[in-house]
This record gives sequence, C-alpha cells and structure tokens, in this order.
Amino acid sequence: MSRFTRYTTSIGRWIARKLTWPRRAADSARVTVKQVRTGRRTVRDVAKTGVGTAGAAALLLVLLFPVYWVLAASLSQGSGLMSSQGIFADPRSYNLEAYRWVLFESSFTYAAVNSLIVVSITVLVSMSVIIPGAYALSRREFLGRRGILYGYVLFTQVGAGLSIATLIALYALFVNLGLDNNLLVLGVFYAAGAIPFNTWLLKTFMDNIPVSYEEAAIVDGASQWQVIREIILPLSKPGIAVVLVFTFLAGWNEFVIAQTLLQSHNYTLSVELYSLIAGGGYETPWTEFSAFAILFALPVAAIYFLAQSYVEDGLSFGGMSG
Amino acid sequence: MSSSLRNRVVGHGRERLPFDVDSVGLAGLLLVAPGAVLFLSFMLFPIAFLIYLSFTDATHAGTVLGGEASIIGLENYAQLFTDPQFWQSFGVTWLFLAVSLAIKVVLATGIAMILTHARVLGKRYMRALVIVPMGFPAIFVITVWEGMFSGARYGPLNQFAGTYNSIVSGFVGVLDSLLFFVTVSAPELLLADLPIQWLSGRWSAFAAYTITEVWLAYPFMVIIIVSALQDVPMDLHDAAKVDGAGYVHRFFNVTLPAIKRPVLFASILTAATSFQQFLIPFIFNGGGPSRQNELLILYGYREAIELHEYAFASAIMVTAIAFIGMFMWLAVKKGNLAEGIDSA
Amino acid sequence: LDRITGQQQGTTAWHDFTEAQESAFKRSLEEFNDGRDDTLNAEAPAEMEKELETALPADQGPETFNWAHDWIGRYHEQEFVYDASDDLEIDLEETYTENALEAVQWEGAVYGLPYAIETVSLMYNPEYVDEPPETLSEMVEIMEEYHDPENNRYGLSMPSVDPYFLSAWLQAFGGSLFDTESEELRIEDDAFIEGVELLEESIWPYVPGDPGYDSQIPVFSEGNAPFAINGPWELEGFREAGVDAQVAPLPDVDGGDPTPFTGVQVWYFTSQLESADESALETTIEWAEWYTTNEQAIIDNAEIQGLIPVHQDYTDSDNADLGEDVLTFAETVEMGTPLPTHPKVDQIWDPLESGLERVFNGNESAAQAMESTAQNIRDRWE
Amino acid sequence: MAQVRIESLRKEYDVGTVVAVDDLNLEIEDGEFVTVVGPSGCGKTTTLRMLAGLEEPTSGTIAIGGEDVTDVHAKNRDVAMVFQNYALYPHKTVFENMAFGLRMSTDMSAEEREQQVVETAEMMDIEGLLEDKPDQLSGGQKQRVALGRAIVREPDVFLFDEPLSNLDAKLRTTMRAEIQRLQNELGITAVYVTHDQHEAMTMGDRIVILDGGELQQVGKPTHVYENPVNEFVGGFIGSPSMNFLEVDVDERGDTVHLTGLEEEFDFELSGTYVDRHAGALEADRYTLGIRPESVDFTEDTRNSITAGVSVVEPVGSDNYLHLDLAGEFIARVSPEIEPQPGDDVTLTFDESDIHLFDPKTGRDVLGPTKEPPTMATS
Amino acid sequence: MAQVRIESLRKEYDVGTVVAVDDLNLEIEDGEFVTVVGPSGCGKTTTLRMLAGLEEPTSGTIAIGGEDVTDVHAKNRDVAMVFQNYALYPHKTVFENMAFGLRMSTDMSAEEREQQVVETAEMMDIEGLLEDKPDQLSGGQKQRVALGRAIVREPDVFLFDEPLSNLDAKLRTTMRAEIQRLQNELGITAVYVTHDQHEAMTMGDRIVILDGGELQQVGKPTHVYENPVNEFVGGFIGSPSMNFLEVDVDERGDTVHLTGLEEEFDFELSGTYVDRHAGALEADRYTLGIRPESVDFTEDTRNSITAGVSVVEPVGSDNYLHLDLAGEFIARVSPEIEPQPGDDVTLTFDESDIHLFDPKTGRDVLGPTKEPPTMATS
Ligand SMILES: Nc1ncnc2c1ncn2[C@@H]1O[C@H](COP(=O)(O)OP(=O)(O)OP(=O)(O)O)[C@@H](O)[C@H]1O
Ligand SMILES: Nc1ncnc2c1ncn2[C@@H]1O[C@H](COP(=O)(O)OP(=O)(O)OP(=O)(O)O)[C@@H](O)[C@H]1O
Ligand SMILES: [Mg+2]
Ligand SMILES: [Mg+2]
Repeated sequence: MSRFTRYTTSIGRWIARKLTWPRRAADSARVTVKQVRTGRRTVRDVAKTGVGTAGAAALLLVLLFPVYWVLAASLSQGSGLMSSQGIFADPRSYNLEAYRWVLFESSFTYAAVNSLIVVSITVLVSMSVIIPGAYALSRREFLGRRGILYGYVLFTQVGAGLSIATLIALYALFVNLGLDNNLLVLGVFYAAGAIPFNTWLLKTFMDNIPVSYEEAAIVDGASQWQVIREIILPLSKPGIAVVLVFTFLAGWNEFVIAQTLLQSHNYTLSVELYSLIAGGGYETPWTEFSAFAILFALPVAAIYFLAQSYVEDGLSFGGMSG
Repeated sequence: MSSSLRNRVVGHGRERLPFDVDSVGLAGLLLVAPGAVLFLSFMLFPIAFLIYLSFTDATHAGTVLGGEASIIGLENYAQLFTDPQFWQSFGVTWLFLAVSLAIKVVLATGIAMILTHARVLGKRYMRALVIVPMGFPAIFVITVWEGMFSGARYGPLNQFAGTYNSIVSGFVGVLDSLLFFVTVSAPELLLADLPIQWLSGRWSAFAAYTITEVWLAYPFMVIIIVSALQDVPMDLHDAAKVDGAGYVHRFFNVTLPAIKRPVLFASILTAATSFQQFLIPFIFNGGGPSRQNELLILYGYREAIELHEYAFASAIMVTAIAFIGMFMWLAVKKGNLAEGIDSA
Repeated sequence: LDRITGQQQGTTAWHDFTEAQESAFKRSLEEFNDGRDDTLNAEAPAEMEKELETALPADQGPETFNWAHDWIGRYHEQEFVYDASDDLEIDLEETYTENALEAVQWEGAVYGLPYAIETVSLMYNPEYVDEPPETLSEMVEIMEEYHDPENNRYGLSMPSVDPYFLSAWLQAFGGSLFDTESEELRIEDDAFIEGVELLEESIWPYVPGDPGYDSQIPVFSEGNAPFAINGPWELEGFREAGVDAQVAPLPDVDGGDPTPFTGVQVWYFTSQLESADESALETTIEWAEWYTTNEQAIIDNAEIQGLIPVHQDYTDSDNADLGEDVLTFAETVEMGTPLPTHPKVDQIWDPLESGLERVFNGNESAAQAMESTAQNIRDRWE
Repeated sequence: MAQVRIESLRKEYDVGTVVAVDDLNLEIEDGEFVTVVGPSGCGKTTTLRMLAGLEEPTSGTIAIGGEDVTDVHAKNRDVAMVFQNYALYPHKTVFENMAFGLRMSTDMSAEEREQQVVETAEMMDIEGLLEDKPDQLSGGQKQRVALGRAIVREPDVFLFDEPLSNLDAKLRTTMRAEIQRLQNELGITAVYVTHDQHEAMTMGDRIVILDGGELQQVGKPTHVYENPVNEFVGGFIGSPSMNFLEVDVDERGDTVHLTGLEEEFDFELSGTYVDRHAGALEADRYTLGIRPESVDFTEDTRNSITAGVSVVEPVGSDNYLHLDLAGEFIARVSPEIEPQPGDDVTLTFDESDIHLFDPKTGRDVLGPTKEPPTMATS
Repeated sequence: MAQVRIESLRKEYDVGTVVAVDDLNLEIEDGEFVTVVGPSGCGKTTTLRMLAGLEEPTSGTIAIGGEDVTDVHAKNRDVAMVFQNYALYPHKTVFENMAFGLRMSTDMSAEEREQQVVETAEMMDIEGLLEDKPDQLSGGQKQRVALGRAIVREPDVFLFDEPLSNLDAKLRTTMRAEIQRLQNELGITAVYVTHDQHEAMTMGDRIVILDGGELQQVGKPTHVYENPVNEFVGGFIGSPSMNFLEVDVDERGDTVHLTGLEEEFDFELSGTYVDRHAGALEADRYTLGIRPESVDFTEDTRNSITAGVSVVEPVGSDNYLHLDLAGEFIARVSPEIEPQPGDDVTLTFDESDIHLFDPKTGRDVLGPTKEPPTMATS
C-alpha cells in the first residue's frame, strides 16, 4: 500500500514537473531581465538565445502542422476539412460535436475495449519472452547464441512488411486452425512480430549495464535469480520502458492484419478508424475521422510525451557510438 | 600490442558471469527459446506457405484456401522477371527508399542539432513534442497527409502554395510600383501553377509519398540522434575550438563522426521499413498514377487481392522478402552491426 | 470470452450502408427479427469487397450482403454465390422489373434478390440556376458563366475520372466498355473515344482540378458550383450542408444520347448457404424476400436516398408517393444501361480510370490514352 | 611564445551564485612554466578555460603577447590545450589528430603539414603510432599524442589541465620529464594545472596556489615551500602536510616564550630571533607551523615537547611517525629510527624552521622577512 | 576471519595464450593485512577475482579458513569485495546497498538487518546518507559506502581492488587511515591490491609483489624495501626508483673492486664485507643497485664517482638531483644542497647499502644474508 502511494506520488511529481514549465520559464525570464539590467549578460547574448529558441519553435510548428490541422478539423463539425473557406475554420465555430459522436454513437468504446484486450495480450506475452531472451543474449553464452542474434537483427524491421507479404498465408493458417477472428491469437501474433526488434533493443541496453554490479551482487551472496530480479531488471528500467511502449504500439496501431483476421464485431480501433474512411460511401467524414483518430492516438502520444526521458535513455545506443 | 589492447576494450562487453561455460548454456537456451519459438512459429510457416504458393497456379483466394492450386514450377518467377511492372515497382521502391532516407537523415540531424543546442530554451519540451508523432497510428498519419496533399485548390498544401504565390506577386507588385518606367510582372517560373495535382502527377505523387514517409520516420531518427549527440563529449568540442575549428568544421570533425554509427543504424532500420512501405501508396492513390508509383509490396498486394493472382503475388512477395533479407544481411555485415552483435 | 475468441453465432448479413442509410436499415432489421427464433445479425466490415474475398472461401463469410449487381458474374465464377432458385417462394417475374431480375441472374441461376436501382444524375443549385438545362450546350453556357477557380467558384462538381460517373458521356455516342457476347474490349472504338473527347471539351474544363471524390463534393455542398453530377446517396448530404440541391435528368447531347450505367442493388446469397443449416438458409431467403417487398423499406430507400424501386408495384403506379427526386432519377435510369457483370469487366475499371486521368491531366490525348489502356487491360486478361 | 597577463579576472556561474574565480591578477613571462595548484573546486580548470577562450570571463581582461584577447573566440587564439582526459578525436588516426589543428589554424600545404606532424611525432617518439586510432593506444601513448597535438602547432601558450592524472606512477615520472624537456626546448609559455604536489613543485618555474577562486601565493616552488604566506599554503604545499600547534605568546622579560595551548610545551625564542621579527608578534595567540622533516629528536627537556607515538609508517626511505599531538602530527625520520607505537618521544625544532600564522587571517606573521615573495603583479 | 591459503594457483585466458597468474603460492594469516602490488597487467585483479570466486582457476586450490573453496560458487564464499569503481547499485539507496548483502547471505530479520546497517553506517560516519542514491554522493562518500557494504557483512575475508585510486590525494590519506583503523578493529583478514607505492608500504602487514603473473617476493614492507630479492623488486619498490649501474667484479689480491662498465668508477669492497658474502660473488658482471637516499656526497676521490647534474628537482622537503649517469640516476639530498644544472658532483655510498643483482636472473646475490625473507609457504 505504501509502495503504491509512493509510486503514485512520484508519478504525480513527475507529471507536475512536466507541466510546471510556464512557472519555471517565467522565473528564468525574470532572472534574465535582471542579468541584463545589471550588465551580467549582454543584450546580444540574450538575443541570440531568443532567436535560437524562436527558430526551433518555428521549426516545430511547421513539423507539427498536420497535427494541428487534424486537431482543428476535429473541432470543426459542420465545416468540412476540405472547406473552401481555408485551412483553418473559424475558431468561433469550434465545437465538440464530433467527439460526442465518437464517444457515444460510434463503436469507439467497443473497439477500444477490443484494442485493449489485444494490446494487453501483446504486451504480456511479448514482455514475458523478450526480457528473459534479452537477458540471455546479453549475459549468457550458449549454443546458437550468435545465430539467434543474427536472425533477430535480420528480422528486426521485417515484421510489418512481412505480415502484408504473408497475409494470405497467415489467413489460411489461422482459418485452418480455427484461430481467425480471435483477439487472443491476434495479440499473440503481434507479440511474435515484436520479438526480434525489441529483444535486440533490450539486449543492447542490457549490454551497457556494467558486469561489476552483478559481480558485486554475487559476492554479496545473491543467487542467479536474485541477481536478475534485484540488479538487472531495475537497472534495465529505461530499456524495458521503451520496449513496453514499442510492444504496446505494435498491438495498438497495427491495421492490415487486424482487418484481415477480424470480423467487424471484433474490430480494433485501427480498423474502425479505417472503416470510417473506406466504408460507407465515397466521402471521408473528416471531422469524425479526426476526432476518432485523436482519441485513438492520444493515449500513446501522452505516454510518449511523458516518458520522453525514458525513451531517450532507452534508445541511446551508447555502446554503439564511435 | 595495440591489438591486445583493442581486445581488452572490445572484450569488455564480452565478459560473462562466472561458471557460465560449464552449464553448456542450457539456462541461456531455455531463456531465449520461448521467444525464438514463438517468433518462428508465426513467421516460418507463412513464409514457407508463401514460397509454396509461388510455385503454384493459385488465382483467387478460393483456390488458395480450398487447396485447388497445383504446382507449376518456376513459371510465376519467369513471368515476374519479364513483367515490366515488376521492374517499374522494383525501381521506384529503391528510389523511394533512397530519397526518403536521404531527406530523413538530413532533416533529423538538423532537428536533433537544433533541439540539443545550448541556445534553445525549453528544448526538452520541444523534444518531447517532436517525438509525439511516433505514437500516431500509421493509418492515421497517412490519411491526414492524404488530405494535406489534396489536389483541390483549397487543399492545405495548395493553399500554402497560393499564399506563396500571392507573396511573390505582391513583392513583384511592390517592385512594379517602385520602378514605374517598366512594367514588371511576376515571372511564371517563380509562381506555382495552382492547383497542384499532387497525387496525379508521377513525380509529385512520389514527392508526396516521400514527404509522408519522412514524417513517419523522423521522430525515431531524431531520438536516436539526440541520444547520440548527448553522448558526444563536450571536451572534444573544446579541443576542436582550441585547435581553431569553426562551427562547420566542428560539425564535420567532431559531431558527425560521433553520431555516425547510431545514424547508420537508424538508417538501416528505417530503410528496411521504407522498402516495405505499403500503406502510403495504398491509401494515397493506389500507387498511381497508372501504377507508376506502385511500391513493391503494394504491387504484390494488388495482384493478390484485387487482381486475383495469388500465386503470382506470392512470387512477388517472396522476391521482396529475399531482397529485404539481403539488404539487412548486407547492412548488418557492411554496416558492422555485427560488431554490435559480437561485442555488445 | 466470446468476444476474445470471436466465434460468431447465427446468420449474418454484411452491409456497407452509410450512416444515414444504416438507421433505416437497422429499423427494418429489427422489424424483421421481431419474433423470429433465428435472427439475422448485421455487420459492417471496413472493406467489404476485400473481406468477402477472403472470408467466403474460408467459410467465414456472411450468408448475405448487399451490393450492386456487377459482381454476379465474377462471384459465379469464383463460386462465392449460391443459387437460390429452388428455395425461393416468391414469384420473381411477378414481383421485380425485368431489368432488375436479369441483373441478379447468371446463366439461369438466381444469386440474389434486387431491392432498388440507382444511377447518377444531374443536380443543380437553384440559387444559380432557375431551370435545369435541357441540353449539354445550355449547361456548358451556365458553367462557363460561373466557372472562376481564382475565386473559388466552379462550373461543376463531379468525381471526374471515375468511369461510373462518366459513363453517361463515355457511352453517349454508342460506345461501350465491353462486348459481353464476343468478350471484346470496346474502349478503342471511335464512338468511345468520341465520348472521352466530349468530356475533354465540355465537362472537365469546369470541374476542380482534383478529380477525387472528396475534393469534388465540397464545391457543390458549399454553394460554390451551380451543378453536380452524383448519385442519390449524396443528396441528403448536400441538403444538410445547406444547399437546396435539385435533381434533373441528364441533359441531351448533340448527336448522341447520354447513357449512364445503372446499378441494381441486390441482397446476394453467398456460398455460405451451401453448408448452412436449415434455419440459416430459411432466415436468409426470408430476409431477402421480405426486404425487397417490404413497403416501408422501399419507401425509406426512396425517400432517404432517392433509390428507385424495382418492385413492380411501385414502378408502374405514378401515384406511389416516392417523391420528386426518385421520379427524376427514374427518368435517368430509363436512359441508362446496367453495369456489365462479366468477370472480365472487373479488370477494366482501374486501368480505365488511370487512362482517363492521364487525359484529364492533359498528359495524353484521348485516342492515345485509350489505346494504351486497352493494351494494359488485355495484358491483364492473359 | 608570448607573455600572458591576467587582470582582475572574475568568473561567476549560475547567475552569480558560484564564484569560480575571484579577482585574479597574474603575469606570466614569455617562455615561463607556471604550475597551478589548489584544492578541488578552487577554480583551476575555470581559469585555464578562460585563457583558452572556452569560457567567457564575467569581468576582467586577458592579454596574450600584449594583445587583449578577452573577447577573442577560442579558435582565433593561438593557444593549445592538453585536456585531462586527452580529448583525442576517437575516429581520427593519430596523424589526423595531430594534423587537425594545423589544418584549421594555418594555411600550410598538405606536405608541409605532414612534414611537421612527422617531425613532432619523432620528437615525441610516437612516429610508429601515426596510423593507429586512439582507442588502440595505451594511456601513456594517448598522453603523448595529446601532447604532440598541442606541440605540433607551436602555439603562443600551452595550457595543461592535469594531463598526467590518469597515468600510473611510473609513466607519470617519465612523462613529467618529457613535458619539461619539450617545454624547455621549445620555450613556449606554459600554464600547468595539477593536483599532484610533486609535479607542482618540480615542474614549475613558479607555482600559483589558488583557494576558493582566490589567488593565495605565487612564487618559486622552493620559496613558497619555505615561506608560505598563510596557513592554507603552508598546509597545502608539502607532503606529509605541515604540522600545526596552537600557541600562546608569552613575553617573559627579555625573552619570548611560545607555550602550547593544549600540549605541555614551552619554547623559548632567542633574543636575536625576536629582534629580527620585532613588531611582528603583536597578537598573543598564533598557530605554529612546523614541517615533518624539521622535527628533531632530543634528550633535552628544554624547548621540547614529549608525545606518544601512535603509528609508525615505514615508507622505505623514511619512517613517518604519527604522534599524539594536536590531532595529526607527523615527524619524518630516517628509517633507522623505529620507535614502537606507544613509546614516548621527545622532540624539538629549530626556531628558524617555525612559522607563526595569525589564527584569524591565517597570514604568516614572520613570513615576508626572509625574501620578498614574488607576488602577482598588476 | 580466516586464514587464506593459495596453492599453485594458475589462471589462463584465451585458451592458454594469456597466463594471467602463474603458479602462485601464498598463505595469509588470520587477521593479516596483505597488500598486493605489481605493474599493470601483472595479475593482481585476476588473483583477487579468483579469491572472490568470480573467476575459476585453471589449476591450483584456494582454501579459506582451512576449507577448500576452489569449486565453491562466489555467492557461497564468505568474502566481501570492494571494487575499484565501487560498483554501488545505482538504483538502491545507501541503506539498501548495505542491506543487500545481509539480505542475500543471512536470514536476519528486517529489524536486525536495519540495526546492523545503521551501526555500521555510524561507524563509517555515513548515517546521514542512508536515504541517498549513489549518484548523489561524492567520491569519498561513495568509497565509504562501498566499504560499509563490505564491512556490514562481517565476512571471513576482505578483498580490496585499488579502492582508493579514484580519489584525490587528500581524501586518499584520510580513507587510508580509515581502512586501516577498521581492519584493525574488526580483525578481518584483508587482501589489498593497489598500485600506489605509499599505500602498499604503509598499510600492509606484509607486501606481495607480482610481475607477469608470478610471485616475486613476499615480506614485511621495510624488509622488502631493504632486501629486494631481485632487480625487479628493487626497481619497483621505492620512489624515486633505485638507481642501477652495470659493474664488473675485479678481484685484486685480497680486495674486491667493483668497476663501472660505462662510467669511470672504482669501488673497493672491504675485506669483512667480502668475507661475509664469500661465495656469493661468483659471476664477474653485476648490476649494482643503490637507493637515491643512500647516495652521499664526498670530497674524497676514492670509492667515488663524479657526475654532472642535469636537473635539480626541489620538492620542498628534499632536493632530487638527476645525474648524468647510467641513463637515469637520482640522488635525494636535503634541500640545502642546491647545485646548479651543469655542476659536477662527486658521490659515494656505503657498502652496506648496495645491492648486487645477477644481470641474467636478476636475483640479489647479497640479499638473503641479512634476514631470511618470509617467502611464500607451500
Ligand atoms: N559550468 C559550471 N556551472 C556551474 N558551476 C561551475 C561550472 N564549472 C565549474 N563550476 C564551479 O566553479 C568552481 C570551480 O570549478 P573548477 O572546475 O574550475 O575547479 P578545479 O579547480 O578545476 O577543480 P578540480 O581540481 O576538481 O578539477 C567549482 O565550485 C565548480 O563547482
Ligand atoms: N577476461 C580476460 N580475457 C583475457 N585476458 C584477460 C582477461 N582479464 C585479464 N586478462 C589478462 O590477464 C592479465 C592480468 O590481468 P589483471 O586484470 O589481473 O591485471 P592487473 O594486475 O589487475 O592490472 P591493472 O593494474 O592494470 O589493473 C593481463 O595480461 C590481461 O590482459
Ligand atoms: Mg579541474
Ligand atoms: Mg586490476
């Protein structure tokens, strides 16, 4: 219980830190003004920083324009995305109608539950084989280690395209085994596809954990299992976090396979999203689509935003540089 | 001497725990086995089945599922390699891979450099924002970009082009009123011919694919490069400054070499994904116009699902897998990712 | 658990109704299911065509689905459909129009029951146009007057390279896509090319530059164009967007007759029924018979979407209160010809669309484009 | 080859909350070798970085060769720096590492560059390593390459930031000699930061002692050793450290006695000594400083102090006796003298070896009489 | 608390191509503090790791407390190791770091553990840091935590692998005293690897010198200093290093003369000396070893050698004179003796201070006479 409260408070603090930037920005602005006034910093120096920051912000605006655009579209019920009034509908006409529709009238919530089922299976299954696998590849010598590693590296990025390539074969396989239209199997399938890349990623991360920690623990009397639980796992946290995010995405975002294997009462969010574009007539209902897509992408985007430092650490191929 | 030193440096990572070798690695094997088996069982069968199909005369899905296909040998491959559409797809796929990769690398490096620069305040937040698109479902991103590339006059990009046009003509207009002896009109060359039919022209559609692909992959690159940049020792920059190197020289002599391997690594990974890009052409314009931009996987997909040529499509897919496998294998070898395997 | 393993029970119908249509459909379905032991479940797949393609051979498909009649030939060939002629209790000749009945049959077998027929027609915005044009040249005059892309004003809104929407003109001079008898491609015929040239001359100059459906719609729906060419399904949307869209028959063409494709809407009987148990077969047949003859359903279809009935009781009698629009569409249907159903036609649509697009973009002349397209199609047939 | 002149140099970090260097004045002659020492965090690295142009001073000026370079960018100053961790470019070969500076800051032709690099490499005895990458080198080799990279440019000023601290003792001795030889040969002004006592004492023409960002003393090493201006310098320079005792000054008629505050101890200063320092002994409490090697043993009970031996540290060449006096009191004696822990010894020292520091300011009240210390000029 | 006995220990790496430790025999008494020195790569770490059980010997046995533990897994040996880089678990607090070993190797209750950790922390003066994570600590604090982690378990044997090498000089001195005090107090057998001369000499009850994986000498520090068994030990122990001169042995009637091979130098050994070492001087060429502090100056031309001074290194407490003799020859003199570079000086030494090493085997031919060195037992 106390552990739980500790976690929640630390997560709370972490989010708070992410969100208190306006105050900190104001503080540093005040300090800067003071510095300039007291002559500790030249105006030119401050200006350089200002220009740099503004440039970066501008770049960001350009890059994230499509995001802004969907956001605006989702709020512009009644004035289509392709509106000839321009890209930006009149903000006064913004409304939440589309969100209401998505949440209460479309099959969003139903599909979201399906997606969650698939994703939990994907994450559970893949994590339970990726972590031991990565550990073994990083820390142990065994028959065929190099072979497996090579295979995994070769297959790191082949998963997605491969599934499309083997789509019909997969379908045949699943139908013959009576496993089509089965969220459980779909989840396991995603997990299987996520194994090579994520195992390899986590292994690279674990490689950078110095062996001396393990040795220290062994000398301290820890057994193999205790070493893993007390040393390796906690130290791999950023790597595991990244892998967690990636496997989550693997299950959450995939669409082609889901569309092939599932029937419409079992659709996951990505397929529902697609059927908004493809199904029911010729025209894309942009507003609904946008609102649906945003609600669909929001959780993952939020996780990314908040887990940024983990992601940066976890993807830091420190050992690879040079 | 230097080689033994090197061994020690490289060997550092190879240290294993004591008494590992005795146990014949059984424990290790047991730990990787579930993952490997799971992966193989879901990948091996479909590939084998695909290869089998590519030797048959299966046409529509019924013949595949009903097992009515019969083996016809290498005919599909013979047909494939004489099909101009195959070479068209093959070429455009590689081109797509190369162009998008080049842009990705340059763009991501630029962004990463800016978002780690000392002169930029709030860069952590900006970095957090910049990677957010990584979490968007591809289907979502691609549909949005399809909208961006709408050929209508009021498609977002066309509107930008319109704004650009009016800026140019406005500027020329100002010139015109300044020099009142000559009449200056906006040169045609500078003006975009609106509306631009992004997805109907061969190269403009290609450009649209490329831009979307870049947008899909840049966050991953940015993160990796940012991490790499943060690992570049400040000391090296200081040393180069003292050595008399300016910004550009420092970039090429200190920054670039330090991020080279991570960038190479990210490039290989994203290039492999680009090679298998399917959704962009599928959603945008089905590889059009006139199948000129039909990327390889889409080519296979269409042959199977829309044109009911499963066996032929299987031959395409097998070829694609073979190429991607070769590409990865070469990349792993040449790009020295194998070193990552051995040492790391 | 059911949901996870997804094993689905019962008799199923797939549909691809739009949102507006769906509620009427649901109402009908409820009424039909009321009191039945074996009920019919409805599902809306994301991409029905592709999913049928895999689901049917795998015995995972629906018992019935609705679609235009143009798949009959191919589905017959792929054995995706079920001949229900022995199971039907309804008197086909007495119930459906001849055209419609022909559309659901293939070599004597009955693969579905028709419930409506539809086509595209002219629509106009009364704010710009008082009287619909009688002839194409009148229409061109009006388009000419309003067409001003610089100011976001266009002459016409129409998915500009989709053969279905263009069929009226492509076939205006006696041309056609395909000769079902001789199984020959006809798009290189002068008559067909003349049709393409007509488009180049009188239609395409007045549409927005992006031929795609999504880009064309807003032009009319936002009141920026006097004309649209579209089907009954879009009517409701236009009116909701605030344009008082009116329907008119397609205008006459000098020296020819506009001949649009018409599509008969059908509830297909799928191969699923071959191994289905008694009750599923019964439900499916009863549903098709019920829906295609149910007055409320027919009126809903007509009113909401301007779908023209194919039930004889509703076509003959002008007094049937189906509304102006339906009558107008019916007039256009009269001019038209049913979509061809031959399996080979399937391979024509995509290449033809690309070919038309090349002409639309000015990359090739009509004759050139059709020639290369024909070549392309023949390659595929091999 | 240039003179370096630092005036009122100040560096603040974190908006003035950290003052790393405080009002530093220093003049370094052309060709001089100056070592800089001080405890960790005293501002040594910061000073060096300001000299290199890597850090902008908050105030004050730096002139090299008579020219004010305070606002000149690092890349335009003709200085070379050897970093503590070498900072060799890891992806360049030794040759490229050495040639890089020449390529950047001169417009030599490729042949000239090559010739110069090879010459320098021969001088440093690393010509066999030119094709190697840094991570193929041992610590000592890296060190020599880092030096070579600095030398090859023949800069105005050399800056060394603890260049030997990563090396083992043997290598350190060798490299020390090498650096000195080179600097002598080339005659380039050098500033050498270290926290190794021995290096600081033996290498520098002059030694600069910093503490808390402030200059404490500048002077010839032996002079500073013998005449620390204050208690800090006294305690910092020399290993083992100077011993300190709190004493009262007691004027008894003609003689002046120093009596221990906590220890039973009475030391009579001779008349001549008192006369010489007349006027200096104004307070009545001082900290007496005496170096371990100045401690003698005696049988006499006059002017002596008796203490127990707590530890005997034999270091081979000498024995260090840790005595139960004033916390930590060490006497360095020859290895033959081997009392047992627990034995009592009686010790004394020559009055000329003692230092008396004002307990408040820490200044050596006797200090300046022997020889005027070369203080920082301004 | 246990005796450690190493017999014929050998460790090969890379399938025998690298022999890290070669036939090592050593017995360490219960409660003894043994320091291990040797050049880099001589096998110090390897030996320690074999003692800890982290590395499996290729052959030979290790016994702790009389029990053969050669095949016992590291986690089941009751040893504690302090790693060079501390290896504190970065994700655990100081408290958890210290409690980890207790949790793993004992079945104490949580309270008992807490009590023991807190007690130890108090002893190490780190009770205020218990809630901190390692990366919040300074180097010295980390060091103390690492020690605390080892101590809290009260193991049979302590193993230290260069535990102080990352610390600065001042901190090192303090920590050294602390480790000694603790080991004394607890009386736990300790093996201490270092490459710091001073540490090795002052901390160990005995010192072990390794070279190339082979044991060179074991003995009390002062004894080893005075009686190196061979040239390697002579040169390795002591700083500055022992000076070496190549000499010929010349028997002229009753007397024996040592004459310089490259230097003009003739040293007559006294008769008593020759008698004492009768039989030892069999070869006619030796390497003469003399420590810098044993070099004296003389006016006499007999038994002396004249050399030019190349460098005078003042280190405050002494001056080191670098002489133009046999490559590198250093004399340590008192700071008052300050010849100028270029001056000639005449020097001599006492015959009891010289060592004669066989140039082939390197063994000190005079060595064993003074006191039998405590060699490795077997
Ligand atoms: N970038 C910085 N930001 C804030 N404070 C700094 C920075 N660099 C140095 N300082 C502070 O300035 C003071 C002097 O630091 P400096 O690095 O010059 O010390 P140093 O004498 O080189 O120490 P060391 O012997 O440990 O290298 C220290 O208190 C340090 O904490
Ligand atoms: N895992 C290993 N594989 C191969 N050779 C090794 C390994 N570990 C050590 N060696 C070799 O064994 C020898 C002894 O190494 P060891 O680490 O014991 O030296 P050391 O005395 O601790 O040196 P240092 O003072 O540099 O720490 C060296 O030659 C080293 O290269
Ligand atoms: Mg420093
Ligand atoms: Mg070692």
